[in-house]
Amino acid sequence: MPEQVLAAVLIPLFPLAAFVLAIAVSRRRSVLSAAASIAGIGAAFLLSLWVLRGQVLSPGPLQADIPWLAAGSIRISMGILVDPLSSLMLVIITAVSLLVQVYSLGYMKGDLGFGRFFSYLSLFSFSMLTLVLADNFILLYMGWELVGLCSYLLIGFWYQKPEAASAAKKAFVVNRVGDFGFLIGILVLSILSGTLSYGEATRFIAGGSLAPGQVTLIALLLFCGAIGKSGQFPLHVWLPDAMEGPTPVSALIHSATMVAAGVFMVARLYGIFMTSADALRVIASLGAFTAVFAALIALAQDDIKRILAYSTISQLGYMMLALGVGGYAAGMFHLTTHAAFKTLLFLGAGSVIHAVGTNDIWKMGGLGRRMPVTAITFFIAVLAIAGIFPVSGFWSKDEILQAARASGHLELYIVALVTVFLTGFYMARLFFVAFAGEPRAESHAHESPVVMTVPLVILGVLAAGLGLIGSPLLGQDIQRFLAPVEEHIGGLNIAVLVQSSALAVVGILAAVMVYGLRIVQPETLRRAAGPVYVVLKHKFFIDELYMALVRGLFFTTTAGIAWFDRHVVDGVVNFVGAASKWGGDVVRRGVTGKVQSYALVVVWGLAAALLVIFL
Amino acid sequence: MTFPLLTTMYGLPLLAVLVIFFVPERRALAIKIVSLTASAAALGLAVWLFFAYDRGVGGLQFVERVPWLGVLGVNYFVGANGVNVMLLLLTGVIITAGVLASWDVTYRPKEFFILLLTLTTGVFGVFMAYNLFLFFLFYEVSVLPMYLLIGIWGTGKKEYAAMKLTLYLMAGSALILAGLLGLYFASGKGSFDFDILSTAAYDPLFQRVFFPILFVGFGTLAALWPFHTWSPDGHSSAPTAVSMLHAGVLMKLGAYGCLLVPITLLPGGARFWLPSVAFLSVINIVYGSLSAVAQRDLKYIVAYSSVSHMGIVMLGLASMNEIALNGAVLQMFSHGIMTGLFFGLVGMIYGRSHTRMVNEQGGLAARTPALAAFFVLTGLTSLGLPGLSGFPAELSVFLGAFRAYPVVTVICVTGIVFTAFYVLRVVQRLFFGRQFLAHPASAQSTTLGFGDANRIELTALSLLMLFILAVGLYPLPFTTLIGTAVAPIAAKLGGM
Amino acid sequence: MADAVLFYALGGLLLVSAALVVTVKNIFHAALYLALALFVVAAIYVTLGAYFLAAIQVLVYIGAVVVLAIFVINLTRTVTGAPVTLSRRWVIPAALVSALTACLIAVALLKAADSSPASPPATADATAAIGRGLLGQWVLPFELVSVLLLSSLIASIAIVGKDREEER
Amino acid sequence: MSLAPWSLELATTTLMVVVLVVDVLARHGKKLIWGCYLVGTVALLAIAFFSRGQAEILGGTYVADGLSWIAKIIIVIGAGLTGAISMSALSIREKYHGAYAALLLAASLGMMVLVSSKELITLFVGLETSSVSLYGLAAISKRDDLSLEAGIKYLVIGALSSGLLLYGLSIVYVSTGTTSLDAIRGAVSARGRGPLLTASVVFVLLGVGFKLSMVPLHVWTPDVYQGAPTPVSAFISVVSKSAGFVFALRLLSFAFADLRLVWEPLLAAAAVLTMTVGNLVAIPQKNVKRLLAYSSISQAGYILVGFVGSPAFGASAVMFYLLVYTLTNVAAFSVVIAFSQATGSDQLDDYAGLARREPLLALAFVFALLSLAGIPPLGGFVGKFYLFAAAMQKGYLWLVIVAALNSILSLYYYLLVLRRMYITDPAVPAVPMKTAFPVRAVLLITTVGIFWLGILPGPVMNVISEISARIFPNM
Amino acid sequence: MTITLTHYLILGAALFCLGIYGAITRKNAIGILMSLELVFNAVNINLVAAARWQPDGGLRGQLFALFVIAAAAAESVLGLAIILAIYRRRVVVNADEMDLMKN
Repeated sequence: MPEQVLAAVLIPLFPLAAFVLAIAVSRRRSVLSAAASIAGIGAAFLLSLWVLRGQVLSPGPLQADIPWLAAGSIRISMGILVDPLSSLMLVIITAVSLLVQVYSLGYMKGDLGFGRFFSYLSLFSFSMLTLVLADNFILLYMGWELVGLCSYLLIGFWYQKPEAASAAKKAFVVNRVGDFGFLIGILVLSILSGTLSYGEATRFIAGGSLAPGQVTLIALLLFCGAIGKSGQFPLHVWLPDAMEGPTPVSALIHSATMVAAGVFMVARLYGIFMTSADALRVIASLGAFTAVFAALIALAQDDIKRILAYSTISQLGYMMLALGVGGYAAGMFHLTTHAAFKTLLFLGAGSVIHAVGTNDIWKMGGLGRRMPVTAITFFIAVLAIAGIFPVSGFWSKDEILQAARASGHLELYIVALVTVFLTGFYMARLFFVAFAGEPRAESHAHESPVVMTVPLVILGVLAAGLGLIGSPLLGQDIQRFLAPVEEHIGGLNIAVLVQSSALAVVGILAAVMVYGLRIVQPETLRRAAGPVYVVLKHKFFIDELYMALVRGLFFTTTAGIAWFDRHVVDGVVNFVGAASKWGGDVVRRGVTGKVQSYALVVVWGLAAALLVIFL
Repeated sequence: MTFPLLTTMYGLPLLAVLVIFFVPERRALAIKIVSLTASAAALGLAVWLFFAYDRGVGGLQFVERVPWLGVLGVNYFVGANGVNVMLLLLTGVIITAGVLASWDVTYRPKEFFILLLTLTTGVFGVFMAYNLFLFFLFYEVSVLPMYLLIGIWGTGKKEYAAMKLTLYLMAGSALILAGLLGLYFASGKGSFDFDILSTAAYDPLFQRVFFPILFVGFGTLAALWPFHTWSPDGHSSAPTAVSMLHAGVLMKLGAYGCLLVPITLLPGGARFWLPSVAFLSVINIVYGSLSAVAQRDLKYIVAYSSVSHMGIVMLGLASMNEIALNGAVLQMFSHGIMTGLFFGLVGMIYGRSHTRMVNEQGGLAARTPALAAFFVLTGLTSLGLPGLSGFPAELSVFLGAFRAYPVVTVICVTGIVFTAFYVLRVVQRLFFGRQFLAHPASAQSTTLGFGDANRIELTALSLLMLFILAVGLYPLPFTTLIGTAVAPIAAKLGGM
Repeated sequence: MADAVLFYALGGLLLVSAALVVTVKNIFHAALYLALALFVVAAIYVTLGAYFLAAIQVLVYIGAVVVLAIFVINLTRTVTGAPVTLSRRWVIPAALVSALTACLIAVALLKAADSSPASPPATADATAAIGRGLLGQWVLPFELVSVLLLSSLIASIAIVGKDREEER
Repeated sequence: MSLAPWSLELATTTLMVVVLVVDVLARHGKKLIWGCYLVGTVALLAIAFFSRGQAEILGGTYVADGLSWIAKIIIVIGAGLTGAISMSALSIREKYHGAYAALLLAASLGMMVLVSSKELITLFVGLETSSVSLYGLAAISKRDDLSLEAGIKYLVIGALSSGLLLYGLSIVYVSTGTTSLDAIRGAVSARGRGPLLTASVVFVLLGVGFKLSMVPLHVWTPDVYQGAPTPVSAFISVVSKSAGFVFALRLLSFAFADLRLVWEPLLAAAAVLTMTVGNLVAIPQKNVKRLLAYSSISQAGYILVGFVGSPAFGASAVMFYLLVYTLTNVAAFSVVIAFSQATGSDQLDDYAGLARREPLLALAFVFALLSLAGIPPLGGFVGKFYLFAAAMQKGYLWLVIVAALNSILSLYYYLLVLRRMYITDPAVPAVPMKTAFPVRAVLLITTVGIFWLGILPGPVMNVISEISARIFPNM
Repeated sequence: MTITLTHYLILGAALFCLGIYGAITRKNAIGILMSLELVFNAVNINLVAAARWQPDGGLRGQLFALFVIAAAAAESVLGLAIILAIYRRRVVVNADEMDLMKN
């Protein structure tokens, strides 16, 4: 086994070991839990870097597996696949995890579930690393489900908060809906192609062995999983609610890593998706729609974490759009930069919440002066997400826009541009409302401790500079690394660049006018928007619609079935019992105790028997 | 003569019954220790069997065959193939955990443990008998003690439930009896030995007539829709250990019977009827999980979830190929352990809060973190989370079933969504959120005044969880073992 | 021809008296009609050449059974005085079912009538043969009948015998 | 070793005389009478056991064959066990114990003749001897209105069924001109099924049905079981029924073998009715003896199921079941006797909490009831399996299913008894009861027997199936 | 017109059915017993008549009839004894009042 593979196997095992240790001591020595967890992820991070280095030096898939389940003709192995894509993901995940865990030392300090928190984080790291390393659908699905579990556990971390418990359940169940399609997709694929390994399946499908309709079906079913996990419309509803979890969790799981798993999955199976133009079109359209849809909702939200959540949904839509229009490398590039700046945003938000104890941006204000590190890093992140030259988001977003443009789907490109504008607007709104202006009198906000600010700074640097690895000015290394054979790697398209930058700047300026300089009062704007504001504020009433469906349709159905079971199916059973008793009673009453009646019965029996015989 | 391993396995609980018979009732601890020793020893034998079974050779091993009733062609014939090994292991685990979970039985402990171990004897026997007469004998022995176990130590409308369960299952066994006799005479071999019967060539019409008789007979015990309604009532009224044993092992006994007798012996009938069974199993899975959603009583929820999960077993059986059969057997094992855990946990919760209604208590996790953790893990097993035993089992079933019945399987997979829904809803209501406990009588709620699982409870739970993790993390030894037994069946069915 | 006249006469008388036994209201009268019916049966035995049987019939039935019945009727007089001794409740079903049975038996008999031999063989008095049979092949039932009668007696005595203690 | 075919009958008669003489000489000395009786029945059992063989006497009218051997063993066992439970439990005056014992022996004697005879007249006299003695036994508790009423009902229905049987036999005689079963068998197979023989089958079937408690001849059963002294009920339910079945085997399966097409469907129908009526009416019963009566009606139904099976297989199944049933029902009635002796009650509701009060007695009852329900590993299970197998061999799938479902119905009311004993709390403070030694001994013997026939019935089965193979060769 | 065996058998059948009718409709228990005697006599008519038509002189039929008479007598005696005992205790002779046990 090459050393790289061995290292890759060890990468998820370190956090797993850390998890076991951490959960074991979580109640008595929670500090030890945290230490184990950070040590585990740190080791994994170093190994990941080493593996990435190996891949950079000599790219090429490396594999290893052990048999895991054998039933009939099905042989399922636990196998890993190390290639540029997975090695990049390893580094992203371990890096973000490490930073978030360090940050959590400060953020979660004093919490009763301190040890438990870290053990869950370790479990998450293990699951996520497994997911990206998998070389077959089953292991992918396992990692997929396990990260879902961790998400569930961490959203519901403060389980005594009813909202948290409810949000955790919602997240899991909504994801399950997507996974339903995902699993069916795997089943269909395994039956049609006879394999569960990526490599074989991709070769099989790319080889044209299946009818186009079949490929599209498989691709779309698999995509269902991504819809759920990456919060694409219409299964995006869980992600904003997931913000009930501790903020580091939101940063790690619900922005940078887990929710990107859907994007990763599509990228990982790009060989399959590429075979079906129809599927790609669906992905692109849905991605674009989600991007603008979530951005619109974000305009009207007041909860800092929810705004960020919708922005995450929007950005994930972006990535999907990229993949859908053939921008494989662009999508992954954006995933990478997004991991950096979105984590930064969340950690920054966490820092703010930690300081002011509320999520409502209108209750903040003027924090810039009280929390300079947080404010500055946050501002970098805002620039990044808005796509302002030269921070990271600018480069990756540009790549996506170029890919959309190049694909010929003009409508998608326009939607993407609109999103750029909206993004600039709502992010600026967030920043200016929270950090600018006068501090609230009653606020005693202060800068967070060092363990929290150091990760902020590191992430700030990354958010600012990470884009350079994909910049067309500097050779687009990451694109070449990920997709060495891809024909089109967009160069510098000035037109696109100008259009998007202009829109982003306009968006930000518009927000500054309203929320920063108060040239137009926010209240006025709100009133002007009227019903539009109401719709946006209520997130297009999607949650209400789902609740109505669940209450009206689902619960009615289940209650109906339960009734049917009790009264019809079981009713028949009880009826048989009652009928026996009743029959016994009837015959019993016929037994009069008078010997003449007995004789009569006998003789009737005689007559009946004779009658039967002679007729 | 070699050591009669299998006879010893069911002989141990039987011996314990005889010993307990002579122990005075007031020495409850002695009774419990005897029971625990016997069941743990049986478990030990089962584990040993698991490792000693030669997977390379396959087939029936550890065979004991002694002439018994020559006139009827009945031999004392026990043996174990891969499936038996799994199910014997399951039985050993569940009964050991069950005895531990019954440690707090103080009302008439002597009779309780006598009946419990009698039941165990029967279950062990069924899983090793290879003469159909012997099989049927053990089958009935394992059903009947349930009546008193539920009737005396149960809760709620226990007498109704006990009677319904017993009669319903016995009605199933009436069909089985008719079916077995039919096989005996139709084979023309004059023997009830399974291996001899399986060499007979049965007339196609005979197969079509007798397959449903036998399948429904056994299917009743496996809660095949619409013959499942004994299960919610029975389980909800039964004492903890009995629910564990019943849902954990006895329902498997029905599924095992379906596999052993109608499917293996009447492949022609199987090919004709199993598509209909697949249809019923859809109902089991979806209808079961939807019914579970509407329940408020924890035990009803678990019982309906069992109905749903047994549907997966049935789907696997109905798919006629090795993958699905393998998955079905693995699911039997997995569901057995899982539902044992579920009922054990419900019993422990009930023992503390004295209510099983989901809406009458909440936030228990703060007081009982260990119970909560086990409950969550068990729930996750039930919704098929990877890493836990439910996943490889359900996956194999779905992989296999999809080849046979794609549309049906797609509908069945929706069950995983509904299962997630009700399991997590229960977890949420019961363990999360604000702590409270409503007393139905006084309509007042108080804070919780009880503690977490004690050491004995933890032992029972951990024992079960160990197997859930073992199967979930590394199913290969299990599936290989099962494969040795189901491959010939699949070949006989000519499945894909 | 004379046979026929005799048969119809005796048969008619038998049926009439039997009908009276089962329908007459007074139980005492019924007993008397029973005696008459049994006597007619004995006469029929005679016409069939079963002289020994006829004698036994008269001795045992009329001489013992009917007498005993009349005796018991007298002993239970206080109640039997009541005239209505037929149970109306069962008359119609009983009549129906008896008639039905009779018809069905008759059907069977008439169906089989063709195969029955027309005229009987020459008669020989079977009395001696009966005696030989009772002490030969049928000695076991003959002996057993004594046990039968004995147990009937033992039981009757045990049941009707008066207990002294009881009377005291 | 093989004794003369009449030795058992002679010995029984002798014992009866001895009992009567002791009764007279010892001035109704109860203990002495029962001492003689029990010692005597043990001797009878030895004689019965050793008179296995194949012999014919009296011109083939009387035989000793396997069927009669088994039947006689059952009869003697039944008589012995009944005697044992009678001696302490009988509620009649001491001075009638002699008559009672003599009647028991006379009834047994009659049945012995019944099962051995191959000739209608002998058969009939044997039948009447047993019947009349049983009528007397049923009514013997003369200070009890119920006993007397049971006696008269038993007698009236018995006489009526005798009339039916005799009428059938007279038609047989009319059409075949003979009374020997062998000759009848020959004549039937030569002549085929004419209308007369067909009609006679109906009458004979009903006449036989009286002893079996077959519907519609079951009408007497509940009242007689309830009213008669309990040991007598036990005796009637097991010994008389067993003899009746052997009688039916001889008459139907053997003599009327070629009329099988006529009686088999009738019997199958009767089996269904018998089981179902018995079980249905047993459900609402409140009196334990009445419950057992209806249960024994349904048991007859199960035996009839085996009866319709192929002759050899069916006969061995019937014989085996009768053996089991004898032990089982004696056990059940012994519990009833023990209970009513201690509490004076036969009401089921009074059995509440028996398991707490007298665990062993309750356990014995459980075993008996479960054996009746056909639950393994008790004898009833093997027996019922055997019976149903016999029917199945003939392809009576529907009948087997109906019968098996009927067992479920029966399980219902047996479980209701269990419920009272084990689940319901006693209404009165649970005082331990005193059970007489003989009853306890009988319970022990029968319970051991029930288990023995359930777990190791092999040898018994082998003997029985050999016997029936010889009596019904190549059938 | 010759009298055949069938004539006697018809006569027997008629008597049999009359007896049955009586057994059901008679209220008095003694009456029921008397009706049953008619049944036995019907049987005997069959037997004796059949014996008359047998080529072997009909020994068996007559013997059978003889034993039937004996048995009938024994039954009657016992039946009357029981009726008398019931009468003594309860002053009841009507069979339909002897229904202490029912259902």
